[in-house]
Amino acid sequence: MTLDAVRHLDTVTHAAETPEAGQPWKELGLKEDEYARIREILGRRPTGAELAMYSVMWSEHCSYKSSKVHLKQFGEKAPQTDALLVGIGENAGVVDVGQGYAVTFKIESHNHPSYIEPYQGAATGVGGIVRDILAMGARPVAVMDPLRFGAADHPDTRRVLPGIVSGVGGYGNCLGLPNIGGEVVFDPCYQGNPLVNALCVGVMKHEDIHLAQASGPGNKVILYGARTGGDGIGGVSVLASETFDATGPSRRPAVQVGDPFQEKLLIECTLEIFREQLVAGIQDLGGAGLSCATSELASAGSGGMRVELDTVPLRDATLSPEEILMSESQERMCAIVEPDKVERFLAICEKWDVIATVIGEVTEGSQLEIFWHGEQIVDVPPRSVAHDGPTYHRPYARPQWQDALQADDAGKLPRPGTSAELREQVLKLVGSPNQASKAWVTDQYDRFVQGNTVLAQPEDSGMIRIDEETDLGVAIATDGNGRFAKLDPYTGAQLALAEAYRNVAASGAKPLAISDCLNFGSPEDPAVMWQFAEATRGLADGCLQLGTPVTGGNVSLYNQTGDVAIHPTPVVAVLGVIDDVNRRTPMAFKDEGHLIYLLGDTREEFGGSAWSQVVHDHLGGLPPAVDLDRERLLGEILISASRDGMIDAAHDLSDGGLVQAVTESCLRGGHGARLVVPDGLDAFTFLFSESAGRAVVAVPRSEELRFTDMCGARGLPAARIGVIDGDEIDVQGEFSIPLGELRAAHEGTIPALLA
Amino acid sequence: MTARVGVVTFPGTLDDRDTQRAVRVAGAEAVPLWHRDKDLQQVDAVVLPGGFSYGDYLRAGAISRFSPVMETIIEQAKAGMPVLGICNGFQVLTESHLLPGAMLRNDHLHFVCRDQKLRVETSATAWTSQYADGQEISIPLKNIDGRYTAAERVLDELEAEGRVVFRYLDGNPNGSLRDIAGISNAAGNVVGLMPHPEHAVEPLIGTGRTDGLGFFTSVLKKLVSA
Amino acid sequence: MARVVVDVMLKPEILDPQGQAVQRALPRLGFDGISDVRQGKRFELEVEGPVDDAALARIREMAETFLANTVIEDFAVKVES
Amino acid sequence: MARVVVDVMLKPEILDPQGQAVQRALPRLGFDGISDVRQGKRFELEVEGPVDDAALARIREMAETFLANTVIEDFAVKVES
Ligand SMILES: Nc1ncnc2c1ncn2[C@@H]1O[C@H](COP(=O)(O)OP(=O)(O)O)[C@@H](O)[C@H]1O
Ligand SMILES: [Mg+2]
Repeated sequence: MTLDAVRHLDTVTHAAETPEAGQPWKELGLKEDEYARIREILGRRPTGAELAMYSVMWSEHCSYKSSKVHLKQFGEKAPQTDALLVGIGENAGVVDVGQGYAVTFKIESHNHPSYIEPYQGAATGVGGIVRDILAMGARPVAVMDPLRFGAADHPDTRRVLPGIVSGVGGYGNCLGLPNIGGEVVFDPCYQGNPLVNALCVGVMKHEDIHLAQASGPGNKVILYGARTGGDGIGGVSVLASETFDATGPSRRPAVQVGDPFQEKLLIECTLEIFREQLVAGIQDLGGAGLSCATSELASAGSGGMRVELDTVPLRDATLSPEEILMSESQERMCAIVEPDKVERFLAICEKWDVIATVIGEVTEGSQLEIFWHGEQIVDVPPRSVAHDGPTYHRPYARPQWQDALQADDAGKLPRPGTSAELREQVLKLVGSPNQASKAWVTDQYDRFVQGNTVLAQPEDSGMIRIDEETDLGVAIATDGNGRFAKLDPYTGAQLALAEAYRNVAASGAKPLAISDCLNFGSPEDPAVMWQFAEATRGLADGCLQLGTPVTGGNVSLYNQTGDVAIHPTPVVAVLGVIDDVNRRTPMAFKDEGHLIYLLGDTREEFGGSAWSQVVHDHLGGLPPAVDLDRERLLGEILISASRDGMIDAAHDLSDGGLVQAVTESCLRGGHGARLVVPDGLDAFTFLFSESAGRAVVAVPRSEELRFTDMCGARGLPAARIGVIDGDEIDVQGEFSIPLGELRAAHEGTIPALLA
Repeated sequence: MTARVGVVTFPGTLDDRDTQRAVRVAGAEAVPLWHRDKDLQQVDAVVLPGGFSYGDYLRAGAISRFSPVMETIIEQAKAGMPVLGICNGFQVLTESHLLPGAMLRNDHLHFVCRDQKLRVETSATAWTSQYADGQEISIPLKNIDGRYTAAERVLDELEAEGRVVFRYLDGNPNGSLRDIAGISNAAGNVVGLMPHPEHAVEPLIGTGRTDGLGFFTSVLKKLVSA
Repeated sequence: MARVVVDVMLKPEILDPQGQAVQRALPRLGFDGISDVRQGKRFELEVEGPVDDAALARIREMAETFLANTVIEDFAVKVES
Repeated sequence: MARVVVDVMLKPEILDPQGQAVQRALPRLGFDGISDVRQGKRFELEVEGPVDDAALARIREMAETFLANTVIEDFAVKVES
């Protein structure tokens, strides 16, 4: 659809005079009552530009209209904590990590664009979350990328996976942000809907926290960064046309091209601006572009703002005002600056070759007013755009099939009958795409840049030193298990939380807070809505119990092909602090003779397990039981043991169970293990069960007594299951597998699939 | 008086702060240099750090090479000042013709980040005197345009003159000709390499090895004894 | 054996950071009078057999589905004379 | 305003893994009969003023010193008709 350049400019006056003029609200995705509500708010019909703003800001993506009634629980059930300096509602939450430092982190999705244009979709996903973190006043210090793809051997995975991975790497590497972790999961349910979630973490001093608000009449509004272009404009083509055919125009996919070099300049420039304390408020431009930034800044401030849209630097001079307001061009920021600081602000931008323009100012009033060639085209209460979007109480219902799914118990699947079969299944498991080494992916990410990476993939969590003097550090892990969540979304969300929590604790850090990305199917399907409601309830309850507040996150809905939704996939990121990174606990078994202990209880739990998937292609039954008090105790033990030097390796147990964890620790350390099946367990359950709340640790003999005493006194089951020794994994009385054979199975799979 | 080592920041440079840290860990003073300034602030040596200057658009190092700071560095390098180019810095040095050859996209077409084993082929440069000839070290490697190439004649000349300074061991990570990881100019004051010594100077960080520290102590020794 | 060239360029409305970087560098190098630079890819294909309409149609399909992502790129197919 | 195109290709003796990767993928996608693929860069320059011999000479110099690295690449300058 082409833009009709001579179209009459729809000014506020014109809109007031032509109440009956037809408007394409439907084509822009608004419901009839939503359009009526806009007219009610304004007391007239909206102008084209106003309609553009409301339609993008009231979209599912920006307004959370289907999800916010459920997300409320994260605030209502928030645990008491002093750690949270800024909570949900800002660009990202901020956590106090001590010594005057604050950390901000958030996870977001870029699923749909990444399917259409894998490289750019993933790249701009990283770019967007980095700007969120920057906007809080923090220096971004690391990124992570939980990814999910269709079946590993599906031909389209060959297109999507390498594109997404090089997009994540191409952008993050070029920005100079170490990639310290993430996930790679394959499942046919993600075939047409890969999940690209991206996390960024940033560090600042308490006094450097910046908020997105525009106050102080007379303060200038400065747009800086890339020029605005015609990319990623969701529904603007609709607005630009006078007539609409019966079927409505097709929605152009919103794909943008990222420029990581520009973003790197934006980061350095912005940090220098922060250092000189030149901004009164700041906001990144992401979804909904200027519509979002201006309305949110004004709404969070005193309300009044006046913008001259003509001054926005353009890449394409033919853009209409509606298009400028809706453009999602990347690498842009918007700052509120006191008049006497503008000159210095612009000078710093010039130093970094960043284009910066004063586009307006904060006014006394309470309206957001936007002008185009001297004519007023927007006159709205900003809060009505940014915050008073619709709220839906969408119907939800436990799906009919849930009972049958849960009744299909994985415990009834045929188990290996002989030691030889057991051995074969171990090799199959550690070489299966989901359990195999992800080095093919992670070797494409710079994990060393900035010189502060203490731990990175494949360690349980990524750990970054944030103070060179005191060796203060933070650790983050992200986890999610769609198979568990499909079997039981409430428990599945808690298992994701528990796993990420356990990962952080295993590396020696104390978990403090979480961020989450909720990836689900269509909210218009009551079954999906039920999954969503259950997962958020599970997460909120879990966070309350673990004492880790939700600091922010993101919701991605409509991840489905036709009527078939992806598995409900809540992804949880847990942030922890470690006062001295020297006492971090790595996962590698590297000292022969050290004893291997299994912490926690092992039960016969195979529902949703990797074993059931790899060996039987089965999904059914119940996921492992969750005991968050036990998770907390396990965490405390792991942290104490690290602080007191009682362990020198730890690895959490999750998908694949014990044999997977021991294999990873052995391969990483280059040493084998001799294992003995503990009393009361059969070898199969010992090796493959996925009971939660467990970890393996390596204990030097000199520390054994102290360690077991501690576990005994605190009531945590600790079973001595073997010793680090030799160059094979030997399960007494069952089988042994040379490390070389394990390594070939574990490391060969992904490269072979993508070769 | 401590030696002053300049560390250049181009737009898009990433490892400048790490390199400054490495210089400090080695006991010298790190002096930040800005691409737009011709003035080198009386530094005794210069490091061009890694990163994606100008986004590596066009070709890695191609745009940075024309910056004002490079005018002076090219002049000073020819006059004997020690200059080290790491990764993107190496690419800038070849684009500036201070070192021969060129860098191409890795043969496997992917960015590669890994702990890389190298052999120090010669200790006779300003940046390697603290290593033994033939010493094996491991330092991080991370790049996508790291495939060193030059005409056969040039390669033969480099070999004959002992100017191949580092060679990849245990597998060539990018298809570089003759496993070349780093080279020097004829005088030995200008050295360029793809792997990152500045990421291997502290036991806790990165790979947990300090094999890269010798680069910085080498130049320090040379400057102090000069 | 004939050579067919496929040129792939970003669509005009799509940001071209590489072209921009080149353009911004030119004045500094003393080259003025270039008002815009776009950077794209050029594929040179050596075709076995005759380059008839059928072959060209196949190459166009290849460009459309593989060499270019038409969400963000345009392409042009030319037989090299 | 005239458009000048600069094509930059790796020299024939230099290994072109990008072109090779494309070529290897083609049969898998059902495209046969392409015996070689080389991938290079295409620059489209919008030139202000007339594209006379002097302008072309300047563009050739720009290609030689900047757009191409002649250690590894060849280039060709064409005025777009
Ligand atoms: N799943 C979630 N859990 C907690 N907070 C959420 C979640 N999804 C969104 N939020 C919060 O809602 C607010 C708006 O989200 P979003 O639109 O993604 O932020 P932004 O505009 O910065 O991109 C943010 O504060 C975000 O942290
Ligand atoms: Mg934001």
